[in-house]
Amino acid sequence: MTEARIHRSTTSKSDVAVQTASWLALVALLVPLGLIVGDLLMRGATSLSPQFLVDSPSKAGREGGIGPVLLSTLLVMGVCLLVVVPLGLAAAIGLNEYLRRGGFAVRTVRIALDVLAGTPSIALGMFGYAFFCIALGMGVSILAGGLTLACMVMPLYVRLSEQALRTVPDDVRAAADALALRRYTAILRIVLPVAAPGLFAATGLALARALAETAALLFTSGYVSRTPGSLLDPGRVLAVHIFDLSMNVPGGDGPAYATALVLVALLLSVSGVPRLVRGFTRRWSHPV
Amino acid sequence: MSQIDNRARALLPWCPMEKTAPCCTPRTYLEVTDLTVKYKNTTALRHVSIEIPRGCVTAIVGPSGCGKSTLLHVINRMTDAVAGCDVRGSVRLAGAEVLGKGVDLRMLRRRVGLIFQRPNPLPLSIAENVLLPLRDHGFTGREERASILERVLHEVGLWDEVAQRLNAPAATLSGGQQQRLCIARCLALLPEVILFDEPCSALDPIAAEIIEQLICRLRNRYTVVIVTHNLAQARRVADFTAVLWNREGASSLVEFGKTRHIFERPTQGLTSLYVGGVTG
Amino acid sequence: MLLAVIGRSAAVTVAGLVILIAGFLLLHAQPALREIGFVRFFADASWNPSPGPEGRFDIVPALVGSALATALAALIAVPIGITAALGSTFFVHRAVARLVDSGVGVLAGLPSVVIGLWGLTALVPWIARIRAPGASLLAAALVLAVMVVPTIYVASRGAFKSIPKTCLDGATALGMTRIGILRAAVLPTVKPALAVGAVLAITRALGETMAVVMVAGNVAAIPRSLFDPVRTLTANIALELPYATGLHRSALFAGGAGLMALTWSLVVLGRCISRAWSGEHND
Amino acid sequence: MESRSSAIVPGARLRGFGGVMLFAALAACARTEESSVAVVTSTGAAGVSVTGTVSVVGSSTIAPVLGELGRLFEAGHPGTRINVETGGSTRGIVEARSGRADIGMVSRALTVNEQDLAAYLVARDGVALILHSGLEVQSLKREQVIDIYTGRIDRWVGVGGPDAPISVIHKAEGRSTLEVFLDHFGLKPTDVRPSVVVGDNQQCIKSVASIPGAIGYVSIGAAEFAVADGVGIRLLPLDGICATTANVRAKRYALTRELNLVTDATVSPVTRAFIDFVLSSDATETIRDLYFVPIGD
Repeated sequence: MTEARIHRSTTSKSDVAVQTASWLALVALLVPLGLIVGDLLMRGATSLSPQFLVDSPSKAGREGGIGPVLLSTLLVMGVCLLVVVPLGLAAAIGLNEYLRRGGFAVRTVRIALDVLAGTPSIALGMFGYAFFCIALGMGVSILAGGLTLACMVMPLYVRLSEQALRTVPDDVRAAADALALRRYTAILRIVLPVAAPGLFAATGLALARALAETAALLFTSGYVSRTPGSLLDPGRVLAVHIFDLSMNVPGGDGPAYATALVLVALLLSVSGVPRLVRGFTRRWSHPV
Repeated sequence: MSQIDNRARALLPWCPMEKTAPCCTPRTYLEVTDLTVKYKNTTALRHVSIEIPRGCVTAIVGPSGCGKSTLLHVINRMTDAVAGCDVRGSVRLAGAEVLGKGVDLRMLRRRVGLIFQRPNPLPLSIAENVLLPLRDHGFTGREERASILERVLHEVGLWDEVAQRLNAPAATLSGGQQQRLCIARCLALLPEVILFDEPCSALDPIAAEIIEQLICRLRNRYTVVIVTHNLAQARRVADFTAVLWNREGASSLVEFGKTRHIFERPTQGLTSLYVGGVTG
Repeated sequence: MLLAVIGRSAAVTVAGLVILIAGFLLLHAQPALREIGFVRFFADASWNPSPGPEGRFDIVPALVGSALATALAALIAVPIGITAALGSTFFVHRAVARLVDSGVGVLAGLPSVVIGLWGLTALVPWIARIRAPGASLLAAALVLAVMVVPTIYVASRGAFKSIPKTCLDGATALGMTRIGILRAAVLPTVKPALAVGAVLAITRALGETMAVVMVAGNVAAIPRSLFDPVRTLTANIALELPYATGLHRSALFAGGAGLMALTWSLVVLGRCISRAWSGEHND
Repeated sequence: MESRSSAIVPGARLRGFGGVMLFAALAACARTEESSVAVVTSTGAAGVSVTGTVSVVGSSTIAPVLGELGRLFEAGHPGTRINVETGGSTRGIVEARSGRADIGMVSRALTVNEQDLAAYLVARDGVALILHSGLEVQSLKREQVIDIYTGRIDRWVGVGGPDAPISVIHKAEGRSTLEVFLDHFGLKPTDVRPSVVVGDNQQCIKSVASIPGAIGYVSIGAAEFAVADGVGIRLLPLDGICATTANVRAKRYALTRELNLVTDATVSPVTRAFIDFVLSSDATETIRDLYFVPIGD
């Protein structure tokens, strides 16, 4: 990463203009962030308490907490990860280790993943409703929601996992090749352990993406804010709860902000934890 | 009689050169015939033929970019993994064709080990670097593996240095130690031929000397091919030397023969210029 | 061997999802396409998709709504994102640049529903002070701009960072002004990357649902001013699908399929730009 | 993932199968505890022992009532679960007919084409015009409402109010409240010129409460509930009759509708038991608490 600054060599009017424009743009970029985060902290923190995390919502969410919503969220995410991680990892391994690089299959799958990544989440929600809820008979349920989310985060997870697999240095691969190790020995014992921190991070980011999603779940895992009794019950996730409170519940803004604060904290921690793991495992990785 | 000069002999007094019958009456073990290697747009090697004798150390020298490494990589088919690499001609190992379609690559690579320029231990512990390949190749006995581990580490002179920390990551070893570990894990698979691809060029002089001595100790028991751009090294360790040169956009063999002949009485003008340090 | 089979079939399965998704959307859109017909989606007088003979299925207001909101958002976000990236790469102190980078990271990570919540509770009331009710095209565009500006910033920052120092040094050695250096040494190289970033951002804006549905007012009519409400293609689905049945629902699926086709062509466009770019670089 | 593999069977009815996870068992325990307390207080249907899940889909107006009644029913009948989803009256009809839902909720009278379903009248409700509470407008004539909703009057000063713009809150297509409202005022869907389009009653109430100068129309039950909760809206009289549950009960208020439950021909025992409970006198109090008018009144 060669990063170069342009040093002030001459001062012309146009230079001043460019620099002013840059500063203005930076401010314009950070102001909404400041406003949103400020609102989030100020309005969210006032309604937040430990009790809020465990109580059931009452009066449509104006009072009580988000206990069942948290549980539903965890279950939907669990279903999502249970599908995404094995399938996505297998796909990444297939793309990176088995299919011929730059071959027709790899190119086709890449295009398909790009297209899938570009699909609006509401369209995926429609698909999930049509396919999982109706065609497969799961109904509006946590299972259907989790599977829909899995479709949504799959391209992201596959791409990040591929990147993680590619961090395995070429000379380590060459060593495995020269020793004529079986492909699966090389992958299971050498490639995956080296890529593990990256795979962790990929999981964290995929989870963050799934946690943030609302539109794909509106029609698939539903609005019901009760404690789900099984994976085939509907369940309301945090993001949908925020949507419902802010749109449909007079006086629901406070709890909506509190829920948003919880959601953002969760997001930051799932995308931050893998970074810590990576720090711990660095000393084991191959010096590159 | 000796293929190395006196200065080198003084440096490596334990080289069992004098007693080596095979080099006096060398039998060809690895036979490269009319080998042409093309990458997408370029020709790396053109019509190269060399007969590499059994139990000897054969050096391949030449200026950089003359296809020395390519030649090595063809021998144990590492070029298979390179997209757009087209290999023609024949490489025979103990009379059997290596380049054919039905060749068992696993068996070939076990019989023909390859040591890389940069030490590349697997990102595992020191012991696992030897044990994992053994397990993968079907050495099922735990005791057997342990004894092989100890034997090969002794053989590369690493045992005393690492016996106390066999479970430490291989990455914690020094560069020279890592390279010896790579050689050890290669020896563990009982190869017949060992290919060295500039094994010392990434190491400091002391570590390089240890590796050189090690290569000398491998003579007779293994057929060794070493690619090097270091002429003095070739002169010190090799029984035979091949000179490759890039001419008209592709490399070909200039001269091949006993090291002494190559360095003292080359038949080709280009060779004498190269070994004399005039060109290259 | 087993791993090879699993890996390959997983890759194919994942790719197959695209066909499955397109297939199911089209399957459910089919009754509408058959009974309403393609033309009426553009020729009907309004969007009043009640089942029965009185149904009107004019998708044009939603298309226009999506296009306007997206275009306005891009108009706001693209200059800000690119200029900010330019600033933090070349002009401001490294510490400031790092601060901005992490700030943008947080902004990019905010769920759309949270940005929508802020839009609904802070932005819309502000706009309502200028003109009631506040839920409007302007609110939708602003919220979308906030959502996609990180995409543009990150893409542009990457592009600017990849400019080799030698390139700039050469220009600086000539004693050029900053703007001259930017024009001569920077812009030509990064243009395609900036374009890809913008296309990516537009794709995202076009597909965004929650933030828009919360602030746009959702009236299915072509807006005459920034302060008029709009309904986007995505909002149309989010608002009506839960209650829709029969032909109405099928029409929504047709809208969803159309939306998907639009975004997919944008994805392909982005690929083409980056392919043309990398092709140029190889020569 | 047992439940997934079984879910691959197309069209299989799977509700109630999913209790494979540990948490499910835990949740069930928790509910049983709750209910063991509640059984004492719950009256009626005691001797009947039914288990299973009832899925209820449809009108968002009825959903809060059935949600509450579902909780009561579950408390009295351990091993049952009532899942209430909103989706509008029409979807209530469609899903009940197709068997995807056990019970459909329909907040209007059934049409001629819907007579194949068995309907159970649960309660009555009215539709009221609501205003932002800060607006100094006491009543609107029928013509004024029509003018406002068709955009001929766009400032409150036109109907004797302050000089402020009118924000017309309208509902999205497919809502039966919309149909009832338009029907009463003789409007066609295409005539309406809204400022904001919303989803259901709750969203309408919230929008009217948060936009000064807003007018909307919602279920009287939902509106009275909101007013009692301190939400900033005001119900407008219609044709001189105050929009109150009392006037709906007394059949004085004109803009009323039926709240129905519908089922197809096959009704499971647990569904039957739940419908019986909803129609029983045990449910009346709950219905009244939520500002709807039970049939008995």
